[in-house]
Amino acid sequence: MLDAAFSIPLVALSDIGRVISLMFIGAGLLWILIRSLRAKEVDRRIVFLFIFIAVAAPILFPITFQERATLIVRKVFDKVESLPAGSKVLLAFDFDPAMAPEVQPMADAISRHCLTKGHNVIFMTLWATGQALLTQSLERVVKGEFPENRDGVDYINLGFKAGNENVLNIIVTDFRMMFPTDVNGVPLDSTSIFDDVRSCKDLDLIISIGGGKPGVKEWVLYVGDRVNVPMGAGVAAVVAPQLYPYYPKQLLGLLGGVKGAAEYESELVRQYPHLEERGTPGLRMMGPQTLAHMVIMAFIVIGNISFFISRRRERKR
Amino acid sequence: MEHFALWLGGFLTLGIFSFLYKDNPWYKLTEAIYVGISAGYFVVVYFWDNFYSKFWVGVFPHKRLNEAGELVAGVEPDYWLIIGGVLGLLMLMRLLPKVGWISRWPLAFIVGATAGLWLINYFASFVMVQIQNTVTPLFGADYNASLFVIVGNIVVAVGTFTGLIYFFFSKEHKGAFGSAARVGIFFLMITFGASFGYTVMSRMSLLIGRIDFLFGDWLGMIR
Amino acid sequence: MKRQVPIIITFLIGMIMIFSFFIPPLEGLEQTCSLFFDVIAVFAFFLGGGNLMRIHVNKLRRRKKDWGFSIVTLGGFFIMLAAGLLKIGNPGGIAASPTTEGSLLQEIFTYVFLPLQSTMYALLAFFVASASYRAFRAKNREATILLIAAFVILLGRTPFGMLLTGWIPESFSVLQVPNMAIWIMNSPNLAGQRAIMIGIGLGVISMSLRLILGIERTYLGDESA
Amino acid sequence: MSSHPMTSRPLYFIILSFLFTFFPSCGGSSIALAQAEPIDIATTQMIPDSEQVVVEPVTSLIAADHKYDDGGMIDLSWVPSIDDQLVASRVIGYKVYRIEDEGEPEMISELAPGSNTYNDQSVERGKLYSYFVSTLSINAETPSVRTAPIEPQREWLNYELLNVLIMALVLGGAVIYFIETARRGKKLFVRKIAGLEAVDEAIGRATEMGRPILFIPGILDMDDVQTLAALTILGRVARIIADYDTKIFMPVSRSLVMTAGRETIKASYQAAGRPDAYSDDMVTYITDEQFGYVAAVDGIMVREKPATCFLLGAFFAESLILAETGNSVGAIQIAGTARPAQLPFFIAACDFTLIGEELFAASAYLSGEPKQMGSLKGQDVGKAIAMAAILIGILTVTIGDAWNVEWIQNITTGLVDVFSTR
Repeated sequence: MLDAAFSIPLVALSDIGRVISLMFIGAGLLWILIRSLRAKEVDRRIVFLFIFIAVAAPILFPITFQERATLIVRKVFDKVESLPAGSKVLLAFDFDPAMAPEVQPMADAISRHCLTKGHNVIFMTLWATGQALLTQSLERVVKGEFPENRDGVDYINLGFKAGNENVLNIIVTDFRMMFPTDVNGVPLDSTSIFDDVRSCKDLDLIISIGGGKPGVKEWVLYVGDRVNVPMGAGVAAVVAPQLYPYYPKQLLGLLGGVKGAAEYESELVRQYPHLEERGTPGLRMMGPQTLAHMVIMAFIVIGNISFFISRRRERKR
Repeated sequence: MEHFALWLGGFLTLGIFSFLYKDNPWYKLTEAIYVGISAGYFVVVYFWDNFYSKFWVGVFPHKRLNEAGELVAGVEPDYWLIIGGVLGLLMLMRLLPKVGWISRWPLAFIVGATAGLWLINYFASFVMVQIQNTVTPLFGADYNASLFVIVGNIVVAVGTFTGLIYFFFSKEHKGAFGSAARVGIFFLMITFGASFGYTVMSRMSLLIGRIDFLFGDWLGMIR
Repeated sequence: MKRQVPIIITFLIGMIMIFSFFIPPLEGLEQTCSLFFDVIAVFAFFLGGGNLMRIHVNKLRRRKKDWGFSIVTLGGFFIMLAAGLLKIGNPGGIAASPTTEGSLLQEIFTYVFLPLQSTMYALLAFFVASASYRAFRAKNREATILLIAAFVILLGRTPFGMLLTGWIPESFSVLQVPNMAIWIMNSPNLAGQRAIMIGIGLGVISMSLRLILGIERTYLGDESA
Repeated sequence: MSSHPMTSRPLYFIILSFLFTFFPSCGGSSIALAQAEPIDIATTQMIPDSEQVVVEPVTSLIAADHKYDDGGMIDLSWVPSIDDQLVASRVIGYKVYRIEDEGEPEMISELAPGSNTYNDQSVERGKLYSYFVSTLSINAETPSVRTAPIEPQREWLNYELLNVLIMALVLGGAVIYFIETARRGKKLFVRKIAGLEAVDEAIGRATEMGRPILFIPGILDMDDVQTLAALTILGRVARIIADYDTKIFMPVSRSLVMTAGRETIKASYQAAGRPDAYSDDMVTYITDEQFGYVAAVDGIMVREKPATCFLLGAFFAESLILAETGNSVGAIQIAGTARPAQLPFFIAACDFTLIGEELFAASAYLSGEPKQMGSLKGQDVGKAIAMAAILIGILTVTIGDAWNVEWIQNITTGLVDVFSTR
């Protein structure tokens, strides 16, 4: 039963290393299961070994699991997917380097998705430390993968503005008052992307990615609640539980932690298989996480089986 | 140097991991290194941060050096700090067996300050705030909560209430009271199970980081 | 004198700290006290550091088991002391912060201390696994509940959760495992946390009062308690 | 307050001004209203630009002493300029100026459009301050009128926290009342706490096996209550250990805890009549660093193989590392902490766990003295109050919302006020 879990076409087995390590884990678990059917306890060092392999194998031979997006994530994906080409999407990069490993994969995946669909994307950040990360994503995803897209026409980078929620308070009615120019000093009036965008009201979708303050909560309170523009969000895993109450009314969907990023990536890759080679860091990080979780769950099941068997034997005596 | 640092890092990392198999000289060596340098590091940091920057510079501010290494004057000395210094010296009296008992005075000071401070802070933020937070309408503020939210609200209310019953010391857990306390324990157990499950993922990330170091940075096995 | 003075000190300081919460002119008292504490702690460090040295020197002198490792510990300790107190290799000289980038202290910190620290921390991943294997067993009703809650959350954080329950229609999406995990975190978990926190608050009040009123005095070395 | 013409001002202004003219110390604070004094200062110079955008000034500027502080804050509030609008606003922000003791105006803050309050936290008692706020357009600055000078006031009691004080006194009173009742000889019932019932057995087991007992008081210093709780428990435990003549070993990560731990164990041995059996080596300092300490304690556990481990106090991520290692050497483990995040790990890996409140109650429970037990009963009064408040609060807020009954809503408001902390 347990090794069956690993032979479901969950995994794209293409590499011998993967096959061997997965077979090792599967066969090992089976062996332990048989042993525990004879009511033998597993030495903790064997548990340690399994965890080590479960984490190391997917790192050495990248294993990605096919995630299926939960509703809360798919809502965001479907929104981006259903908007007509040329829609105006605002992406806020409200995070710092400490949070980046968790949320930057989301930001990249969403940017990639928007540009693939031909949306016009407006990038900005409320975090001084987010500026560098925004530039990073811009160089890598926007300029690197979509060289044909033109700055000011297909996308624009407004950069960082100090003032936290006050910035939101203003752009909700007028972008140009807070951002007379984009990050390069080009006046907004001279960019075609801002031709018919005066305030946040004129956007088609706002996605806030962050995990601190100012962040998603501020975007909801100062912008989302005041204008009738759908809002999506991506946050670090620890913050996610505090934001669930906003879903589905104030937030149309929410991506939480590496798992949220991985779910979005998987949905994206399923829709646009050619994007897979562009990198799926969320899915890649989920590999070891998932395998380790599965090993732990397998051990919990095995532990309980051996517990029940030994208890039954005791009763028989 | 870079190369040496990587190999040192690998050596120490494996030294700690070897403990998982069993205690061994390699682990003992890494442990000895770790204890020695970490204790030394903290002495140094405490000395400069607490003794020098807070105490010495506070009492003798003219001794302060600025970034450029010049003496800066003009800050008022804080003579209150001397009380702290005296208490600290009393602590050292332990080294003299005859008057060692006097070291209880600074201990008494610390215990009094800690007890008083935390008494009121825990009361305000652990008791008052939590009670206040629990008082929310069961059917949502604007009366349009979904069924699941309502169930959730009721669960929070019942769980907090029965959880408190579990902690009652002066009543035996018998009869209806006992059943309520049992419900309380169930809630506590859900809490513990859920928090445990929730943390597993972040703990795995730490290991992923170390294995990334071992196979990637150190051995260069990851592209 | 030996017995009464410490109890009086505890009582007075404790009472002052409690009431300073309500008296604005005393609002800085908390910081002052923690400053005092820091200073006392530095002096106490002579006792702690002294103890560390004494133990290892004794081990060395008496050639106790594993005495060789004591040399390593003492060596590491003194190297750090020298590096930090004399600020060896500090690009900013003696006036700079001891932890300046490039100083010997900081180099050792980065290349020796940090790998050790993060590896020790990473051991948790293994222990989380062995603890869940051992502890999550349906021994009785409480343990079963613990097991189920943990299992749902674990399942909710893997693709497995969605795979098993993804067929449940949208209108009942709450029954899908990942959503159930969210619900558990937000409702019963919150209730348990609150009950624990209120209990802790009350426990601290009662214990602190026992200390301040001198009913609890074992820590003072008062043998009559 | 000055007697400037106020006819053009709203009625409440006049009333307020009168109030503060005749009762300047009313409510322990004073309010300075903006005076209609024209001011000309260097900062208001207009840029000689043909297309200068002149905006209206802010109105109704009020500077008031911040209530219930030590006299270190002044609160400003105003009505924003009428040109400060959500759409097509000509206002790009505000500047707050302060004049100290009739000196030169000094710009203290720049604020975004839409702002209408500011807290000046850099004032001192004994000085007079007056303020004005100027409205900024793209190329001009329009100052408001100046407030009358105001001096920040110190208050001796924070009335906003009066409810906290009263509740604290009620709870503290309950604890003391039951301590006194118990002291006078009234028998008070306290239920069994499993983790503490096991202490005797755990120590006895170590004695039988001839192996030591390990006591870990958490990794925080004496300035944390959990460490204090651990030490009070240590006092009781060490007393039993001394009676049994078993070995106790206590590695610590803080020098002060080492000192306090030695005092505690020594006293317990003296109380047991065995001062000669005590040695300072029972308590050793290792290192202040969290994981360095853990590395060493793990080593101690596998080498000394303690029969019993006490893990009581403040623990962080190391909780599980210690508990699992202790378990692997076959020790009976009694753990306890008030950190909710670490409790699950202790529950999973230890034999007995003192959950939160039980940690603080433990030493009273172990002492068996009536007066200590009385304090536990006092705690229960607090729990009863909390439960009643939660029950009444949820019922009234739900019913009050549902049927919009005003008096029920008032109960809710009152209840929430009683438990508010600011």
